[in-house]
Amino acid sequence: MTQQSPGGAQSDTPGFGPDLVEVFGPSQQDGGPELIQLLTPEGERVHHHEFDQDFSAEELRGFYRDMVLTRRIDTEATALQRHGELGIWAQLLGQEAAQIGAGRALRPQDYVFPTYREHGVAWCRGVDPLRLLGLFRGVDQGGWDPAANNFALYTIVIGAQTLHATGYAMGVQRDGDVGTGDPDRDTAVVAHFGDGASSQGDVNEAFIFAASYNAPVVFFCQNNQWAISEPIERQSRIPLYQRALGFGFPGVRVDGNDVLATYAVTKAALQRARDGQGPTLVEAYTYRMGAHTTTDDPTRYRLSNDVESWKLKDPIARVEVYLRRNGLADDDFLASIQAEADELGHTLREGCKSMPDPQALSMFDHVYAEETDELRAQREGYAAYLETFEGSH
Amino acid sequence: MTQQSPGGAQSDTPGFGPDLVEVFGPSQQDGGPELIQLLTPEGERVHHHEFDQDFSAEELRGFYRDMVLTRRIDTEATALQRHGELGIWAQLLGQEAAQIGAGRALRPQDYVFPTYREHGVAWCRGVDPLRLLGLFRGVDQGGWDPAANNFALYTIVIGAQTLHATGYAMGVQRDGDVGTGDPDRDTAVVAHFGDGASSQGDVNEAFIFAASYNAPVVFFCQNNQWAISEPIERQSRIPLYQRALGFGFPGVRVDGNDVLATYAVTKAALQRARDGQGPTLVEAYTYRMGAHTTTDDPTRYRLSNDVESWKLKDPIARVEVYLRRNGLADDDFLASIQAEADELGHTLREGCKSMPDPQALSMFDHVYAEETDELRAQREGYAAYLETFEGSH
Amino acid sequence: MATQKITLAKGLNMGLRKAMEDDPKVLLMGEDVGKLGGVFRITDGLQKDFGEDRVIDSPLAESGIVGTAVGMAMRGYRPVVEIQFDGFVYPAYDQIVCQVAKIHFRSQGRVKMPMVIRIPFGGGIGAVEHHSESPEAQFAHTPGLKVVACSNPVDGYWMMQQAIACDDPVIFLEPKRQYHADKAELDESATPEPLFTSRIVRAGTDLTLLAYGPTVKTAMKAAEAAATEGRSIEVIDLRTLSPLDMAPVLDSVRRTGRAVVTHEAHVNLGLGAELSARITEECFYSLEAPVLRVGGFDTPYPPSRIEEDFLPDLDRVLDAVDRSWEF
Amino acid sequence: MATQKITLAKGLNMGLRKAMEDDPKVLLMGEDVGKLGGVFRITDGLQKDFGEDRVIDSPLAESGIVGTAVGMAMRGYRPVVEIQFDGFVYPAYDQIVCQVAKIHFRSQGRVKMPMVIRIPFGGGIGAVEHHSESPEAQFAHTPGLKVVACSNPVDGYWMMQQAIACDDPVIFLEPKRQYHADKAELDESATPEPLFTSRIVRAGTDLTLLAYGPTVKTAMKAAEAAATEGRSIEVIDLRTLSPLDMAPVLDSVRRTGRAVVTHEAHVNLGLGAELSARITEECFYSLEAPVLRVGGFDTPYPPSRIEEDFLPDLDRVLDAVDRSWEF
Ligand SMILES: Cc1ncc(C[n+]2csc(CCOP(=O)(O)OP(=O)(O)O)c2C)c(N)n1
Ligand SMILES: Cc1ncc(C[n+]2csc(CCOP(=O)(O)OP(=O)(O)O)c2C)c(N)n1
Ligand SMILES: [Mg+2]
Ligand SMILES: [Mg+2]
Repeated sequence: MTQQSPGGAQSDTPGFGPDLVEVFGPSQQDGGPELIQLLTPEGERVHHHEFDQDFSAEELRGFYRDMVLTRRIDTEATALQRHGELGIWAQLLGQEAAQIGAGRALRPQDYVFPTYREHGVAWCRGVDPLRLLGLFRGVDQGGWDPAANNFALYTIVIGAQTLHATGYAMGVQRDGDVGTGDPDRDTAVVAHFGDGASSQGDVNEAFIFAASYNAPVVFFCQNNQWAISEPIERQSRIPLYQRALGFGFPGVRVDGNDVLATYAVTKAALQRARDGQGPTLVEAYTYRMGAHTTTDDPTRYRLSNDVESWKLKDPIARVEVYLRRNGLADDDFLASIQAEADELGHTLREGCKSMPDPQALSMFDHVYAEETDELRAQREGYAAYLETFEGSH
Repeated sequence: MTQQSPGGAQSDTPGFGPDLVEVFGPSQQDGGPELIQLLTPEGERVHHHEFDQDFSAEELRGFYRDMVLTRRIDTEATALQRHGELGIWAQLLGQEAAQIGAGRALRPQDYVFPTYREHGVAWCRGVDPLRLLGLFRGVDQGGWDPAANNFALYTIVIGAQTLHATGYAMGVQRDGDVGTGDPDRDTAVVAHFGDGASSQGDVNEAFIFAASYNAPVVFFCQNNQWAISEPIERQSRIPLYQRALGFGFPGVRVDGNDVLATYAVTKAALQRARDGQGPTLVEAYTYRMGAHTTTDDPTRYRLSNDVESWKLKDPIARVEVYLRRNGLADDDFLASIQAEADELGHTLREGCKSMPDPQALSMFDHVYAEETDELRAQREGYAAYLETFEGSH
Repeated sequence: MATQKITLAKGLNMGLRKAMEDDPKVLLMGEDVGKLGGVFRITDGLQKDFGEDRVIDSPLAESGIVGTAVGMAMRGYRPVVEIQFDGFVYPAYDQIVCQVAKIHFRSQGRVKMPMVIRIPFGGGIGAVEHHSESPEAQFAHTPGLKVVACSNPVDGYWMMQQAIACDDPVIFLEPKRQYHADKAELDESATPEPLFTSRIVRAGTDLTLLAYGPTVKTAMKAAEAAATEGRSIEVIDLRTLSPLDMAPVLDSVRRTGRAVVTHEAHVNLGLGAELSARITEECFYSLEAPVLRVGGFDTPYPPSRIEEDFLPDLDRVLDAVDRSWEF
Repeated sequence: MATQKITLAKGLNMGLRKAMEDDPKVLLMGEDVGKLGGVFRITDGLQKDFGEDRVIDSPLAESGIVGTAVGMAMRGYRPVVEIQFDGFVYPAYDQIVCQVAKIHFRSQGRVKMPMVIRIPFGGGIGAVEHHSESPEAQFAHTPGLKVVACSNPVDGYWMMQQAIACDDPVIFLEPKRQYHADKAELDESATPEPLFTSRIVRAGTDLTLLAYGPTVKTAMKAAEAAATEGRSIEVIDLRTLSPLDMAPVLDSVRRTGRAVVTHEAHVNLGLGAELSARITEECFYSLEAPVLRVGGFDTPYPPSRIEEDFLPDLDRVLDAVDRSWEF
């Protein structure tokens, strides 16, 4: 093996100071000492010197509800895919806290650029989950109106949307919607992306543009440890949040399975952006409990042991323990959420199955805002062709 | 103006720690406290706790000679462009120390991937400067054999070559040519690029690949403060060498107008690579004294004051002062170098003017290693066409 | 309003200025477009007059430029981005073909993408590698993009404004060799033809010669030269490459029976291929000869000392005209 | 050696394995090509047998993959890179067209670039956006690249080895819909035809039907269906898209007088345009009808529920055959 392991044998060449790998050590299973946490896997409320905050019972129950419902969307969709109703599904199992924490921290005027797995954020934005299913069913490429919820369409080319978010944030600056002090006006933009995506040129260029213009954008990276079959170590040999330091803006690592911490940290990062203090990188340290998508087979590349140990850090379980232990939720409450989830599941199932296929000719629609004669002729030609079949049937 | 200046008004949102901008301050004219220097602009030898080393009189005179001759190549080429002998010329005026320091630190087996301005490094590698002129004259796209001097062709698409260097270094690893301890075998690769290029996705991806595979590559960035008309502040709001920290490998800033420091730092970075300790970013802090190229007009975008203040830091003058003051060079020596430079200038002038134009049909050569019938037919068709003119003349 | 004599560079500059005056949402972005006014000075003076927020010098990253422009368009701006030279558009290629071209379609028309991507293109300026290319075919092959090429100062002025006003993304190709070459009379009070139309720039009866951007001038010269030999050539400046405006082309070929296409891009899979296929399909029984193509050879752009051999010129166009005749 | 029945996926896998056994300089690189064996399992088992140094899982950056492969090739390796899906090749576009394609030319033949860029391409698998595209025309338009497309398991086996052995960069297109579709008999002791040749896969006398990659199967079915109506169609599997192997095509069209081209890529400026232009130029007096093209429409690839309407199918090919007849 020709590769040298980082932090290997020291030579006696003059020093460059220690590598960052040595300073921080390689990424650790437990997220390392820098992991910001407010609620432990055991459901214990812990305090943090900078990001601590109080949560009302209602807020806590709200987080719980959102996570349970989001998980139900995910399980339902997975089942629908198994039954042939969806072509594919990108599961979020295990990432509910990261997404609900990030989603709940938003204000209405903020704008979100998701990747393809942000079903929980979509939920928080009020996007009808059936619309998410439409994309994976193949009836459209995103059936929601981005402007209705300030939630852009899913982006499948990994990393591309981080530049869109940065540009949008530059637009926000030009509109004067940063640093006015008006909480209903000052606007932040969020770019979601994965640990794998962090290697794309686009993501790093987004860091550069955002830093250069001090754009009001929060880069929210869900480090779920995997990019399909590749572990995070292939993308970065130091904790990912530190990437931001190289571009001159702050990065933090938060326990992405802790909805409280994710909420608090994201909220603070968003406020920084709205105040005109520029970009922040938030690394939500979490784990992809399921397969990459329903067509993936993770047994080929990872140990079930790892998955087991992450099960103990389940984002929902810890909130449930906390709620119960502190008398903030009783059986009735939990049952009511379950009922709501069942109801949602049912709606999704029925809605999905009855989702009509698009018309063949719709593929000629919206290629341009101002249609061309060329394409109109192509549509008409194909329409006439299709009619020859109608006739013959 | 909607942009907020970095490090502006503090909000009372919970802390992310200070921005790096606040830690290090923005880029400073004098390079800041982190600038590694062994020879001051005034020609005083200073010491550095990590990168200090002794230089023999011969070495010092060698540096001087290389810089003077390199500058002469540059002035000659600039003049040739003015006289219409070159289409364009990318001047290195002011960057001689950065290039000679970096070039002299190489061992024969090392491999260099230049951008389009590394005439000094080419000189150190033994590339005939006339070959450099050929490219700018438009007779070829790089007339030297990369394998002959382990010096790749110039790359004009900025940043692209940093990935080539990284891949080459991965090849070196696979050949087992790192960390053997054999000084004639262990191999480092250097990627040259500019401050502007540091914003390209490719350069950042090169950082990622190099870190991920711990490849034996030195990223050598000549921060000459300008990317055509754009100042360095547009590309990075913190000192550029710190970019490396975000990727988990060391970065250093060296006085790029100090040939001794550049040499010492580059040598150490190369040795790190050869030893199998992975990549390093060296930022050579310098200044583009001339125009971007001979077609550029810098008076449109920068102050002559800045240029004047950098004149005081001339890379050649300080070595000359040092040599003289310490009795390491006398008038005869300096005169002999001048004579050599005149001779070189003459050779270049004559060589350039008599450089033949390529044959028109040569454009069909080397498109492929294994020529296609298609292209052969195209060549033959054009040859036949050209012959119809020969006949008519 | 009085007319004035302007170069193509000036026409483009005036067109940009007018568009910025008319619509505060128009932004310019690119490398060196600010203080320097662009390496070709097409944005000269605009940052001074419209400020740094509207004329934005960007970090040196083409994907970043186009990608952030996508976000600005989503926020309601109309970004006009400059790619410094044709050969440097490729780092932005992914953003252009996967995002810019598709977002309107992807969103079922909910998100518009009114962006102009200006590209100085073509050769003949004695430059080094990557500064003389003609990438139009690749963009024209991509549904969702519109592609136009101007050939003269007056078109530069009007087409720029029309492209900026268009709600679709437009790849705007500027023949850099012509920037400062010829002057033409501009009447700012005139009514321009629509953007996506081709134009007969010289009427003729014996052969249809199709050109765009830098080759329009060559085509006109060829027509003049042919006229001295008694051949009447109709020259069409295509102006729009996607969509193609086939009506005047087909009408012309039906009259003349012969067609030659010339462009600087490589012949193989260049616009000439598409034009040949369409013309042959539509005018099969009118054609006296196959459509002939005169373009850049299928080699990388060569060193500048032999670029004039690579580029189609008067003689090669006339040679094709002759060959068409001989069929 | 005994023959065996294999799928296209298996043929490619065996071809890669053979090439790696034959030449220790052959390296594979891409996303998930290691333990996972690629999302389509084309590199299945290769990392296990050849080690992590030769089968390299890369960071998620296509420009990085191709750009580092350039450097490896310069160091004497023969990198074979996998682009996970057609629609993800664009971040690497700049490295491919400005570097991979041009380094041999730029260096006057001093630096070879023996690289294979494997791209699973085409649609029909019910996937989401960017997973079903056909980017071949853009690469075929670029001098310096060679472009091939395989259509069956046996070609997959041989063409892969030949592409790796070729000293030029080869864009290797694999019709992903066929990966696990049909099996064919492979005889490893056979002598394959040269890489850059087209092949008549069904002889006929009345019309020449040109196809490659995924449409070869459609073309064969169309020929069968036409045969029941008494029409004899000659089907040519192009196999090589750049260079084109025109000799068998022209010979065929001279015999049949009619040609139809079918591919999944957009019709506008697709390979069909170039084939039409060349065939018309070379066979002008043999043609009974213009060359007709059946391809993907000039729209972005649509949602998968209607992708079969976008893709050329048996009926649309037969319709073009009919239209050719009616001319
Ligand atoms: C440019 C590009 N290359 C490759 C792919 C194929 N692909 C889809 S998801 C994925 C892994 C992404 O990993 P990560 O960014 O960590 O996100 P996650 O899936 O874990 O949420 C890959 C390689 C793609 N979508 N886009
Ligand atoms: C991809 C790409 N975009 C744009 C250009 C045009 N260009 C050539 S040099 C240059 C500035 C580069 O600045 P820097 O990297 O600082 O290097 P320097 O010229 O200062 O040595 C630009 C924009 C290019 N060559 N390549
Ligand atoms: Mg991941
Ligand atoms: Mg610079």
